[in-house]
Amino acid sequence: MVNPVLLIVIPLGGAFAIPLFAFISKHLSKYISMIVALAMLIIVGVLIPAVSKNPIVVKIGGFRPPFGINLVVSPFSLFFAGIVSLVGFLVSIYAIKYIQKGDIDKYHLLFLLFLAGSVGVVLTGDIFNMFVFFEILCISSYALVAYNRDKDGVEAGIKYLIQGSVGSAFILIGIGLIYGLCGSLNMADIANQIHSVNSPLLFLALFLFITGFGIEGAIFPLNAWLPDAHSSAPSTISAVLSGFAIEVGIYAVVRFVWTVFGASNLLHFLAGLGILTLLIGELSAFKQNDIKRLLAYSSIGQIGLILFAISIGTAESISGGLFQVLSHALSKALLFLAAGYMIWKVSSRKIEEMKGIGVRMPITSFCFLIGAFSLVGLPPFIGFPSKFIIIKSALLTHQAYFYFLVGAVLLGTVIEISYFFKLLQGIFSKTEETGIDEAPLTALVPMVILTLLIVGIGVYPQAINQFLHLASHNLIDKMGYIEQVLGAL
Amino acid sequence: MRKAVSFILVVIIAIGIGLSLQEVPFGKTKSEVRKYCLEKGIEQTGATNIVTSVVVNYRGFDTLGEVTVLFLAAIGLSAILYREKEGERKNRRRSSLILYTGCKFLFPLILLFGAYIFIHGHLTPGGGFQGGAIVASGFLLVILGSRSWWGFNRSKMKITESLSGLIFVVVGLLGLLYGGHFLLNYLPKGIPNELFSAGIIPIIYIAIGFKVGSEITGIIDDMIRSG
Amino acid sequence: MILEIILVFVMLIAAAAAGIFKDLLNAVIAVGFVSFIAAILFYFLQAPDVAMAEASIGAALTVAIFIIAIKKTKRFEEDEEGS
Amino acid sequence: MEFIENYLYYIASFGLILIGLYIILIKKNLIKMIIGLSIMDTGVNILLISMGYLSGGTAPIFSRENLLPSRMVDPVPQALVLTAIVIGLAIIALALSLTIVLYRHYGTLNTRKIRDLKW
Repeated sequence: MVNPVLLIVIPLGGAFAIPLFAFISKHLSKYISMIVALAMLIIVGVLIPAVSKNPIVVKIGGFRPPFGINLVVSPFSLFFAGIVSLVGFLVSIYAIKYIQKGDIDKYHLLFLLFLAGSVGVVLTGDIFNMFVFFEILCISSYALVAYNRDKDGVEAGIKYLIQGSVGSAFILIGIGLIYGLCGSLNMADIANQIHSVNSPLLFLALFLFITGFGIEGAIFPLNAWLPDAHSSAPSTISAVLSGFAIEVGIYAVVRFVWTVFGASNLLHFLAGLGILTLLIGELSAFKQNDIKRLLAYSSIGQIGLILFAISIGTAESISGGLFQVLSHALSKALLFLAAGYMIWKVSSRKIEEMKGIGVRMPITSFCFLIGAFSLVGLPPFIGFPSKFIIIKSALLTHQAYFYFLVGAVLLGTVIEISYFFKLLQGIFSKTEETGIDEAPLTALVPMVILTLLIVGIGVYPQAINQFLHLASHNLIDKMGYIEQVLGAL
Repeated sequence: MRKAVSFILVVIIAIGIGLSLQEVPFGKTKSEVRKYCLEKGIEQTGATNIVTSVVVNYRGFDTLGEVTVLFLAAIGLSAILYREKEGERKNRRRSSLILYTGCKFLFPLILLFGAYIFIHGHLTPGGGFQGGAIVASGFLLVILGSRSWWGFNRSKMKITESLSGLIFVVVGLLGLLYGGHFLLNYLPKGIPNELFSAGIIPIIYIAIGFKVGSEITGIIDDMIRSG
Repeated sequence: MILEIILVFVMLIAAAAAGIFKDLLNAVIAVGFVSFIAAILFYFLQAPDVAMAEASIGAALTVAIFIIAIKKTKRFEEDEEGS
Repeated sequence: MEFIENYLYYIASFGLILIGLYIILIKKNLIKMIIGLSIMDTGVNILLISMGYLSGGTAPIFSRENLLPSRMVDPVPQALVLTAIVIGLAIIALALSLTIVLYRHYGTLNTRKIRDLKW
């Protein structure tokens, strides 16, 4: 039996150790980050069977839950941790050759801490601890966005930083208010007491939490930073930012709305917000001629879809939303990784310059194609079952409001199809010979693995369906959560 | 226009907060956690400063994260300010003899004071963060007042940083090995109010003191060097 | 009590002044002053640990890094045109 | 008078938070915005500490005999604020370093003048 706390401690320890290894060789650090991410993936794999039976509550320091900090490893959080470590591992393989400029040991260190922060946010069961890990996630992404130190990157980094830190200050105010009202920081304990507290302050606190985490989760009015940050970061970082960082933000919002506050009357509002985010993202993506900005806006659209799916609020729609999280993480990571080497070879981010690259870099472009098809939701790729479940579950609610929103989802999909088609047409058009060749092996391996996963799960979605059902029931079952944490005396 | 909108927004938020804050009366904390920590604190952790026992033991995981945040900021800052050609230093005015002598005299005292603060973290107010910050301010004084350019070795500083971070992690992991809980206080608690008491708390706080001191010094040094 | 009222009042004025000053160096000193008074308030609120941290980190080191950054960039805020 | 006694620290903390927020929203100079962030952080810290205050309480340190646990202020918010102060320092340091690099690139700190850096 592995202790889940290792999932957080191993990357932290690896990050602390990297400066020591850097005295031997700076190039050692890239293998360390790969090995650490692999170790995390293995731990998640070992934990899955145990957690499927019964969620694990880890008491840090041996103090019982409301008094000490505890981690709650439920299927819902383990699902996110799995995505983080899977995408993190593949991206760290890709980064071996891709990151060449600057202090590479510092890049890998920041990357490991980024992973640690994401896993910490999803596993913790304590609101202040979540804030701390959220800060680790945010601060490492501010630094990583500006890693190239070029004009765009630094500008995007500081923009992101200022908006993000106002959000963190909001979260901290919310934590203060909650502590004043309930006298506790433990999520389960707060959830237990929150119904006895009836105060406008509670609403204010929830508003502050949604704003604060929504900035990282790129919910509509709060996503001004995202296109700049995702497009100017190094492609590996765009892949992880789009792949799981915004999903972790959504996780935090969902955790607060569902588990801590139990604010089910807010769900219609969140669903509407999700659809608004979806339409804004897809419409903005349609106008772009910068490949990474296009992908970044498309991430906003997908996040809107995920938020919508989870906010419908039935068990099936939540598992559809989680499926969409997985599908978005895999497809968007693949797209950004493939785009990374395309941009590298063409040395431009403009779509017009990408003409004919499909012939020069066949494997990369093929992977890009699969990623795009999957994102749009074509069978037999992973995007199809996820979108299908979402739409089916929305229609099953038999509410006119959701019918209307499903129409908006379909409209968004049509826009998505049209701009990806435009992009792919450019990539696969024929042009004259240029000196462009295929990406190196370290880049191809993660891309091919992602492609295989996309096709594999797309053909056989039952493989993860059961786990998703567990996860979604776990999210809905608030009383069960409280019992697991507080009952574990 | 923008000013007016922002002003109105801020005023609305202020009124909303003012109306709703009546729910939490000032000076009447009612937390269960508070009661538990204060009543069981000495018995469970052995530290007479309950804030320290909360920081290092009850909420030690937060502290691990917090140390990481500072580490992260130091690393991120040096990655951002990194320049291909290292350390071209401008001609800087040499400090006067009086300043130099004063710094030379004060520096060890400040270091001693900082060390006192973090070694006695579990007994008196203060601890790793405060002590580390005081140590860093001592180094700041040296940077400002020294006649020759930075008199300290950066790579030793990096080793200190990494090792103290690893000590924190390893102490926590030993708890996992020993009693099944990460950051378990597995060492004997000793008699409260004595220097050698409180189990792992002084060890972790000393490690934090070293780490915070070297990190903040590193941050200041990187910023000054960045040209 | 009266001392606390005066301190809070001065602190809020200092914070507003930090926003108004055109000379960034003055503004930073005002921020340091805010932190320093906050440290005194923490002491009144029976939080000596936090008071020490705020005094050494907020009032001293933050101001130091602000001043270094101002030295590396620009000391005066430019006049705002339009709004 | 009683009103002031009850609300003094809330006024202080929310005053600082709102002043900080206002500076961030209004000012176009980057260092000014970071100053606003720092003021906001201080305000949040005062809020957290005042949430755990007990009228007439003592500091949560058993430095003398005959100190009663029931008459001590809450140690938990103090621990949180220690964390928050250090995190604030980290964010400000990172923000200032980004500002320095930005100034190298653009030669100005005015967000209006920096191309499409608008919020």
